[in-house]
Parts: sequence; structure tokens; C-alpha cells
Amino acid sequence: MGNILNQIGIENYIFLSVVLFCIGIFGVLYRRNAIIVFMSIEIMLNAVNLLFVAFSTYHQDAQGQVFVFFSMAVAAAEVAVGLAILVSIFRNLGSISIDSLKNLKG
Amino acid sequence: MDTNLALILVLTPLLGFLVNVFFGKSLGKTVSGAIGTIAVAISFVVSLLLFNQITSTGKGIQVTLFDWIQISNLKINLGFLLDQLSVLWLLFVTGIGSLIHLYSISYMHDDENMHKFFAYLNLFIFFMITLVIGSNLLVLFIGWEGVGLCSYLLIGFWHKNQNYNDAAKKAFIMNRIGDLGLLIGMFIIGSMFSTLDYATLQTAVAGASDLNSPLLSLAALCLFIGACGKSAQIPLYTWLPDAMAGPTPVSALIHAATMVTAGIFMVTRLNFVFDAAHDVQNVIAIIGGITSLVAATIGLVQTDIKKVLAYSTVSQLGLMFLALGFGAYEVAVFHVITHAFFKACLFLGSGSVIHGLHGEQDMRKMGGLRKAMPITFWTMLISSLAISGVPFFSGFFSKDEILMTAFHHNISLYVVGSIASIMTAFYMFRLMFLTFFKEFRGTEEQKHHLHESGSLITIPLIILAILATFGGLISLPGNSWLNEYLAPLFSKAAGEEHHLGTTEYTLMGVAVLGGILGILIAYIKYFKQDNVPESDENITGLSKVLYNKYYVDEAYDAVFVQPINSLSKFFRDYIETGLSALVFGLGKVTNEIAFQGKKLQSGSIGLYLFVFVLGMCAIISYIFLAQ
Amino acid sequence: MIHIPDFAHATTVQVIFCFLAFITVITAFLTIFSRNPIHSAIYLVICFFSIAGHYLLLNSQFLAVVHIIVYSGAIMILFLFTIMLMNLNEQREVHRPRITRLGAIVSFCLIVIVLITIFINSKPIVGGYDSTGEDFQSIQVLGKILLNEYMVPFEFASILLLVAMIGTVLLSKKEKLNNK
Amino acid sequence: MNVSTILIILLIGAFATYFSGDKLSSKVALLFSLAALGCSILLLNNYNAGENISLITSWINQPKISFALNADGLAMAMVLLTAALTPIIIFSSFGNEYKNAKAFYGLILFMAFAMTGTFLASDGLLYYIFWELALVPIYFIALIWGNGDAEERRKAVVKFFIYTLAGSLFMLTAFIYLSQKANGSFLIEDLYKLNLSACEQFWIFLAFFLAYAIKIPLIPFHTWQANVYQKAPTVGTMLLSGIMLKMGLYSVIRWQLPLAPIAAKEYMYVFIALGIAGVIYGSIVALRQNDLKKLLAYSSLAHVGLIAAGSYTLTLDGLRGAVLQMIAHGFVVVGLFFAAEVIFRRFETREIAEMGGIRTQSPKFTSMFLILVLASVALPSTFNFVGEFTVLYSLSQINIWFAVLGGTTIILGAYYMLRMFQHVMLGETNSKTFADVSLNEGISFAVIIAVLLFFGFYPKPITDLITPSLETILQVINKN
Repeated sequence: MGNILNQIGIENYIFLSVVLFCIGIFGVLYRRNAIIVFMSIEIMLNAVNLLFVAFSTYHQDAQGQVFVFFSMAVAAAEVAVGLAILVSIFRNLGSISIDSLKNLKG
Repeated sequence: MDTNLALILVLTPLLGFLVNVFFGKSLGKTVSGAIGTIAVAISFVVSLLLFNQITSTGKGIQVTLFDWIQISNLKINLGFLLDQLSVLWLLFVTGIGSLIHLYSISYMHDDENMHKFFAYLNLFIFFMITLVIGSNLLVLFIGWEGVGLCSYLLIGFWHKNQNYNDAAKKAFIMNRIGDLGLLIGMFIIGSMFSTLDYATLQTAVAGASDLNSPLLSLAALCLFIGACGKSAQIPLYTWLPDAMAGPTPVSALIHAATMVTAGIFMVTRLNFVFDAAHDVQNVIAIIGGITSLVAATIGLVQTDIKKVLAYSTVSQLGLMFLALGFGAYEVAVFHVITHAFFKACLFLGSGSVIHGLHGEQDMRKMGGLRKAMPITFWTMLISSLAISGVPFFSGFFSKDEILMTAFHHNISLYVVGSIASIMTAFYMFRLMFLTFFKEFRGTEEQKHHLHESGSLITIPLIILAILATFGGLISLPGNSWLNEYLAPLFSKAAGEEHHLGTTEYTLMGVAVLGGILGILIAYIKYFKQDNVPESDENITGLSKVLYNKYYVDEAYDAVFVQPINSLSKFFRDYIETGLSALVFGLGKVTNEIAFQGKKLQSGSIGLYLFVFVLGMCAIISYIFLAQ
Repeated sequence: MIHIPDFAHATTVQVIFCFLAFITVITAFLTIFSRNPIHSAIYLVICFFSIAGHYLLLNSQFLAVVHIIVYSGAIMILFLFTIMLMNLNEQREVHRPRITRLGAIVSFCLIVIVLITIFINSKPIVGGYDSTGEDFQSIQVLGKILLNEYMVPFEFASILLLVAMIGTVLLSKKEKLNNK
Repeated sequence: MNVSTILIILLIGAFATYFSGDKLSSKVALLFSLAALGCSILLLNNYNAGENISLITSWINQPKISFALNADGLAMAMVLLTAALTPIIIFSSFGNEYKNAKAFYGLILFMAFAMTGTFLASDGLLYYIFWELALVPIYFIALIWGNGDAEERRKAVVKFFIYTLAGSLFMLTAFIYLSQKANGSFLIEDLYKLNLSACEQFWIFLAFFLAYAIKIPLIPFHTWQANVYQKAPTVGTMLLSGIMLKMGLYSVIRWQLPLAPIAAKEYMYVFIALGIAGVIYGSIVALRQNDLKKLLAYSSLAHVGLIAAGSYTLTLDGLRGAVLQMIAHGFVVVGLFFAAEVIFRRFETREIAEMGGIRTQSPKFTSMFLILVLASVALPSTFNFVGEFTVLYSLSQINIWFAVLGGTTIILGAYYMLRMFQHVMLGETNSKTFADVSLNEGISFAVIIAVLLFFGFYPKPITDLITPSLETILQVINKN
């Protein structure tokens, strides 16, 4: 079989991940629920991962995929820690709305 | 040998000063006075030796001690030049100085700081000698400022009185204005001729191609400003009358006989420069004439005995500058010498009167002192006759020569000078009549204590009176020893000899008549009609203007002193605070930015994210779109 | 230039791509817009599945499998657990003020425009998509690379995961420790 | 033996003083400062004998900084000034009690160390380090042992610190730029050799100017001066006005002019005018000051203005006069501030209005003070006259009006100094008792006065010492 990108084109993957990424950003900005914000971040991460894989195929090189592995590991760790933090915030404040997190005020 | 003599000449007064400063108090009054007097007397003796040497050889002595200041195109030595002019000056400075020291032993005997007085007097003599014998302008400048300093110290000798201190300060600052002129003059001369040494300067000026250049004129003008300050000429004369705050011997020595003639000395010394700048000579003559007239008019109505003498001094100095302006240097020098004699005598006489009256200086409270103080009276009378130009006294010859020179050059200045002379005769005899004739107008207690002063006071008076009488002999018209003596100094033949023709005799007659007229008016007004000047409040009209010295002091105060003071206040209160606020403002702005920046950290995560995204957009577009 | 799929003569692969892309974008949007966090989580799972589909399409099977295990499996379960633990529902979230929403929309549009402009302006890709035929993404190859070239980062990743695990336990247990 | 000896003595002295305890510290400090003076005289002797007393060793490799101390005549003169003034300053403080004296005297010696280093350093960065190092001790001296309200003092001192520091940063920038041009070398010889364009020189000149104008200070950068002088303890004021100001002036001659000669020539008139404006402005502001130390501060502003104007003339006379005047002013200003301190010890005030009538009670002090006042107004036969005359002469060679305007210092200086003298010393006897000077105080005054009078009549030794190095600097300036 030939290269799959001959039929789809790398541009389309780029567009797809851009859109996905922007949706993630939009979610981060739009929602105040910390969990949803977290989900948006995951979407953004996945958009990047997708691009990595697409280019990995494009270059016929495994390194992009290896990177995605690490990125997944980091994402997993991040989600675990992040959610733990959210839980303890929820315990303390009774809310996970990011508007209530004003302790960073200078 | 010459070096040693010169050093003895200079250093003896300095030694006297040092001894009196460090040990004066423990030595006792008489001893410290004696030390002071002897120190000056030694200088006088040395001066006589030098004079002897100069007259026999006819050549000046140049002594170089060591390099002083190095400037690229100038090398200034600390050196002395002893020639005809400086030795002549030395003679009367140390001579009169010795007499006045002698006089002061008695006069200042009641003062607790007498040793200091003698220390200052000796210091003055030291600086005056330095001024006179310096071999270049900068050494002259040491003496020039040094005598100013001594004048400051001595005017403010009674330092508890702030008015006296004000007068002292005023004298110093006025002198410094002149000194700036002198300095600038020196700078110009230095850059033009690359020397400040008199001898080299003379050859350089003589060899200069473009005489009468504006730069040289400017230099001469600046030097003349210096002379104005020191010799109390318009516009810098106002310090001299105020300087009468000092003890009377000081007025006699510094403010009549010696220091104030330094300006004339300097101009005479640099005669070759002034000869090359005719415009400036005219300025000098005009200023001299005006000063003599203005000062004489003020002198007409003064009631303080020393103030009268002070204005008389200013007026006489004006006459000397009149002569200088016409290039008749030897005539001016002649008048300096005779004036030193009779004015010193007058001041010392007035000092004797004041001493006798325990500090009273107002002539309205004197009178009838003739009987109580005969020696003082006769010596002062002789000096008054001399200053008024009565024939065969010294002042007659010198003043007559000045007027004659003026007549030959400029009639209007001659008229001005003559009027000033008539006025001089008038106010001097006004002084005599008010002080010595009629009845005593002071308190009973003063009358009771009236007595002639001691011999230490009267001996100098007598000597000076004799000199005032016969001093004119050194330069008789037509047969002048002085002119011949000074001839080597001047480029042109020493003074165009006055052919004693009809004109000259007429002029002499006119001068004599004028003098006698002045005396007569004074006689009628103050002896016959028995007038006594009115008390201060009752003075009106023109006399009020004159009595208040044309309000010149007030004008200076309003035009110079007050603006500078308000400027200073303005600078201090507004500019300084403004600049300070500007600097602090920089700090405040930083602070404010930080404070506002702190507010940006609201803690709102939404806002942070929003800004983060915007920033990311900006960065990405910069990286990818800017190219 | 943008490669516009010709739908009339679309190949199977193209059709699958379009379909997957459509699902991905739609579910992503739904994740963000649904009020109920649980719905969001469900949509996200679908989104992740579609991304795994993309991976498969790109012939990286192993990655697709790992993706499903990690994301759809582990992470999403974590999310759901958390949501349920907190007992969140749609009423709890108050809507943001209008200005914030406007700002979000503006910045969204902005970044979309910026990124798209960049890609339009960037140089077109030169050359075709040649395939060397060499195997580069099979499990074998990846395993070799991971354990040879990327040995150290790989071990670090494991440490990271360990640390994250410990941290998570500590964070969620902290309250109890304080209470004791 | 080379010049580093004196630095070592001062540095060891600073630590020895600190560890000798509060009671002994003043004496130890005096001892070490005298040792430094002796050492500097010895060095001068060696220098005059033609011995090479400079030192260059590499210090830091990346960036390339050498520990280079260059002692030419000019630097030696300034080192001597520092070494001579430090013992006088320390000795003058013997009448005061300071808490934590060991730190106080240690800091004085440390400051002397840093300032000596500044004068000697011939590597740009080393020079900069010493330059900033000198700022630290004076900051603490003024802050901890100063007088007046603590809050105001802190404000004034911090302003001074930040202000001068900010100025020097520009200098550092200039140095870094220069060293880039000179292949990473900071050595002054290499920097002298650079051929910079007029534009580059302009910016470098400006950067240096900011640093020096604040330090010297020239108007309008002088606002820190009066307040700090007033608030600092008198010892600190003496260090500042006597030596530290000279650092700025010295650096103008050593660094600023030779490194940017084209710019210096181009903008000569501007900077001379600025200096002269400082003369007039300082004099006028000094007229109406009520605080004795502030008045002296403004008089100092006027004098350094004249010195700066002399330096910017770029003539041998101007530079020479400036250096002479620097030394003379160093001595006289220390003497004057000491006089203010002597009065303060007795009257506990610095307000001129509360003084007066001292002369009747203490003739000796009056005489000494008067001599210092007269020296400050440059009476001929004092050292100050030699300097002032030379500077004014050089100004007159540039333009006669500069000399006239600069010469107003002769009149205005006399005005404010004599006015001050009149109100402080003369008048009715003061109701408060004023003991005449003690032996210690008398010695300090006598030394200063002796120096001023001796060099007033015989400045040749100093002139001969500084002239060759000034000529070298002028050659660098005029190389194009």
C-alpha cells in the first residue's frame, strides 16, 4: 500500500488539529468549570498528538510517535495530579469554579 | 645680597605678624605694639638702603625666588622687582606705616585685642610690600588680595558690631569685583604676550605690531576695573566711606595713604599698556574727574568727621586718576605721595580728636577744641591748608600739576577738577571750623575730660605735618626731582615739562583763588554766621540727596543685592525642590507602575488565560507573519 | 494549497477521514458546550475514539491501542470518577458574564484566523508523499527505538508516573491526615 | 613593591579594625591609614626614581578581566590625596563617640580602599567594581551613623545610592560595548586604541557623562548632594566631598575624555557651559542656606562645577588646573566640614541663625576657620588660588566669557562664605559657651592649613608629578 497521505493530504490533518486545538482553547476560555477546562486541555493535547502522528507518517519516521508516547505519559500524570488537586480544592471550597480560585491575587 | 635685603624687607613684617599672632597675648600690649612697630621700621630702614642703592646705580634690582605657577605658555615666578617706582612706594608705605604703628600703640592701648591689631597691621604691611615689589602681575595679585583681606580684618576689627562686619564684608566683596576685572585683564595679557612679568611685558608691548588693538584695550579696561575696586572709583567706591568703621589708624594707613593707592600704582606700573590703549585712558580720565566731583559734593554735607575725610580721599583719588588718564603718571605719583602725607595727618588728627572725645565722631557735637588740643589743631590746620591747595604747601604743587595737565588736554575735565578742588577747600575748612573753633557743643562730661593726646600720638602728627608742608619740594614746577627719578619707567620723556609761561601762572592763580574762595565760604558760613549742620531729620532738598550719598548704596542694594538674594531664594525654594521632585518622580513612576501592575494580578484565572492566549497569538503571528 | 476532497470521486480512505474528522470536531464542541459534565465526559470519550481512528488510518496501530487504553480508558475513568465524586451537575455552574464569553469567542476567532493564515501563508509542501516501504511504526520498531535511543527518557517517564501517583495519593489523603 | 601594597594595607586595616573591638578601633584605623600614607609616600618616591610600580595580572578569564593597577603621576596624586585625607578624617572624628565604632572605622578604611582602587585601576571592569564598591561603605555610614530624622535620612541616602548606581549602570553598558569592540579586553590601553565613529563616541560619552555627572555632581544631577551631606555624619560628608567627588572628576580625565575624544571636542562648549552654570547656580543657592553643612555642600557644587569646566577644556592648563583644584578642594572642604563639626560638638546645632559670637570666645578656632574660608574663596597664596587661577586661565583661552562667568565664583564665593562667617563667628558674644579647639582638633586643622599654604606658594612638586601623565592623556585625546 502507498502512503495514506497521498489520498488525504497532510494539510487536512493540519487543519483538523488546528481546529481541535482552537476548540480546546475556546473551551478553556469559555467554561468556568475546572473539570471541563481540564477536558479542553486534553483536547488540545490530543490535537498536538494527532499532528505528531501525521507528520511521523509524512516523514516515515518513528520519532514523532515516540514523542506521542511520552506526551501521553505526561498527560496521564498531569491528569492524575490535576484531578487530585481539584478534589482537594473542592473539599476546601465546595466549588470547582475557577472564579473562586483567587488566591493567586498579587 | 639683594635677595637677602629683599627678603628682610618682606619677611620682617611677616615675622612681626607671626610673633604677634602666636605670642602677642602673653607678651603684653606695649611689647606687642613695639614688636609691630619695630618690624615695620626695619622694613623702612631696608627701603632707605634700597633707595640709596637705586639712586646711585639708577638700575632696578630683579630678584627671582622660585617657580610658582606653571601654565603652558606662561611661567610665573615668585620674584621681586625693586626699581624706582616700587622703592618710592616702599618708602612712604613703610615710613607712614611706621608712624601709624607708633601712633597706634597709644591709640589702641585700651583695646583688649591690641596684639591682634598689630598683627593685622603687620600683615597688611607685608602684603602691601609684596604688592609693590612683585615682579609680575600675579605676585602683585597676592599682595592685592592680601591687603584686601587685611582691610577686611581691620574694618571688622570690632567684630561684635554686625554693622562693622557688614562694612568689612562689603569692602571685601566690592574689591573682589575689581579683582575679577584684574584677573581677566591678566588672562588677556597673558594670552596675548605670553608673560605677566613687567620687564618682559614692556618689551613685548613695545614690540607688538598692532597696538591699540581692541583686545589690548579690553585688557587695559579690565585692569582699570581692578584699579577702580581697590582705589574706590565710580562705580565701586561705596565701600570706602563705610570702611571708616575700622579704628582710625587703619583708616589713615589703609584707606587713605597706602592701600587705596594700589590702583594708581598698578596703572603706573603698567603705563606702557595703558599708553597703548588711548580709549581706555580717556575712560580713566573721565571716571577720575566724575569721581572727584561726585565725592566732593557728598563730602560737602557729611557730619561724621571721618566720613568727610573718606569722601575727600575718594575725591583726591579721582584727581589722581584724572592725571593717570592723561598719561601724566609722575604727576599722579606726586599727588599720591603728598596726599599720603596730609591725608594720613588729617586722619590721625581726627583720630586724636575722637580719642579725646571718647569715640564721638559727629562734628555737630564738637567745637572749640583748638585750645584743648593745640598740637592736633595746628597739624590738622597745616594739612587742611595743604589739601586745599594753599600755595607753598605740598598739596598746592601736586594738585596744581594735575589741573594744569587737565587744562592742556581737556578743558571740561579741568573745570570739573577745579570745582572739586574748590569744594575740597570748603569742606575741609568746614571741618576745621566745626571741630576746633567756637564753643564746645558736646556733653559736660566730655568737656571735662578734654585733653591733648599723648606724645606717641602727637609725634607722628608733627612729623606728618612737616612732610605735608615740605613734601611738595620733591617736584617743584620746572625743576622736578621726582620726574627725573621716575624717568626710566616711562617710555615717553617724563611728562612734557611745563614751560612756566603766562598760562601756567594764570592757572596757578586761578587755583589759588579757588582754594581761598572755598575757605572763605566756609569761614563765612561756619565762623561768621555760626551755622551748625542741622540734625538728620531736618535736612531737606538737595542736601538730603547729598547727605544720603545720592542714594547710591540703596540703588546698588535694589539693583544687585536684592535680585541676587531673591534669585537665591527662588532657586532654593522652587528650582531645588523641583529638581528633587523630578528625581523622586522617577522613583514614584516606577513605584506606581509596580502598584498598577500588582492590580493586574487579580487572581482571576480566566483573565490570565485570556491574556495568555492573546500573547500566544501575538508571538505566533510575530514569528510566522512578521517575515 | 488546500487540498479540497473531491467528494464525487472520493476514495474510501478519504470518506473515512472526513467522517472521523467530522465526529472529532463535533464531539469536541459538544464536550465544551454541554452543560452536564457527565455528558461532556461521554462526548470526550467519543472524541478520543475518533482520534484513535485517525491513528489507525495513519497506520499506527500500536499508538491507537495505547491511546484508547490511556485516554479513553484511564483518563476518562478518572474524570468520570471525579465528577461523580463531586456530585456535579449542570445547575452548579453559573454562566459567565457576557463580556467573558465575548472575549472567549473573540480570542477563539483570533487564534483560528492567525493559525489558518499561517498555514495558508506557509510554503506549500514540495514533493509527493513518497513511501519508502520501510517499516517504521510497527510495535517491534517502536519498542526497539524506545528501549535503545529513548532509554533514559523512557525510564524518566516511569519515574514521573510514579511520582504523580504518590503525589496524587498524598494530595487526596492530606485532608484525612490533618483530621487525625 | 608595587601599588597593590597600599590596597592590601587598607584592606587588612579594614578587617583588623573591625576585629580590634570598639575601644581600640579608632586607633587601629588611624594606624593603618598612616601606614597607607607612608606606603604611598614610599611608592611616590619609587615612582619618582623611575621604578615601575604598576601591576597587571589576569584575574578572570571569561570575560577577560585583568587585575591591572596603573600608577602614573595623575593616579599617584589622587592616591596621595586619599591617603593623606583618610588619617585626617579619622583623626578628626576622635572627639566623637560612635556606637559600634569598630564597624564604623572599618567601613572608613574599606571605603579608602575602594577609592584608592578606583584611582589606580586601569582595567575597565576592575575600575567599575572599585567604583561601585566605594558606594557601599558610605551608604552604611550615612544610614547608620547619620543625624536627623531617621526616615528622612533613609530617604536621602537611598536616593543617593540608587541615583548614583543608576548612573553607573550606563557606564557599565559603555564599558561592555567598548570591550566588544576591543575583542573582549577591558584594559585601558586597548580601549584607548579603539577607533570609534563619532556616533559611537557620542553615546559612550553620554553614558560616561551620566555616571560622572551624578557623582561629581554637575547640575542638574546634584539633588542628592545637599541632603546627603546634611544627613550623613561629618566623617561621611568629608569622605564624600573630599575624596569621592574627586573620583568622578578624576574619571572624567582618565576615562571619559580619552575614550571619546571626538565627542568631547564636539560638545566641549556645552559641557563647559554646564560646569559654569553649576558654578553660578551653586553660588547663588548657597547664599540663602540656613544649614551650615548645606551651605558648604552648595559651595562644593560651585567648586566642582569649575573643576569640571576646566577638565572639559581639553587643554593642558585646564586639566592641570582641574587636578590642582581637586586636591586643593579636597583639603579645604574637609577642613570646612570639620569646622562645622567642631561647632556642632559645642552647640549641637547646624542652623546658622543659632550661632554667632564665637570669635570672642575662641580666637584660635576663628583664625583657623577664617583661613579655611579664605582658602575656599581662593585667596592668592593658598593652594586653591593656584588651581582656580589655572582653570580660569584655561577657560579664558577657550572663550573670555567663560572666564568672566566662571570668575563670578570669586565674587559670589566671597559673598556667601563671608556672610556665613559673619553670622557663624562674629557678632555679639554667644550666650552658650564655646570652648576653644582642643589639641586633637587643632592638629587636624593645622595639618590642613599647612598643606594649603605650602602648596599655595610652592605647587611645583604636584605640578611636576601630574603634568607628564596629563600630557599622555592629551596625546590620546588628540591622536586623530
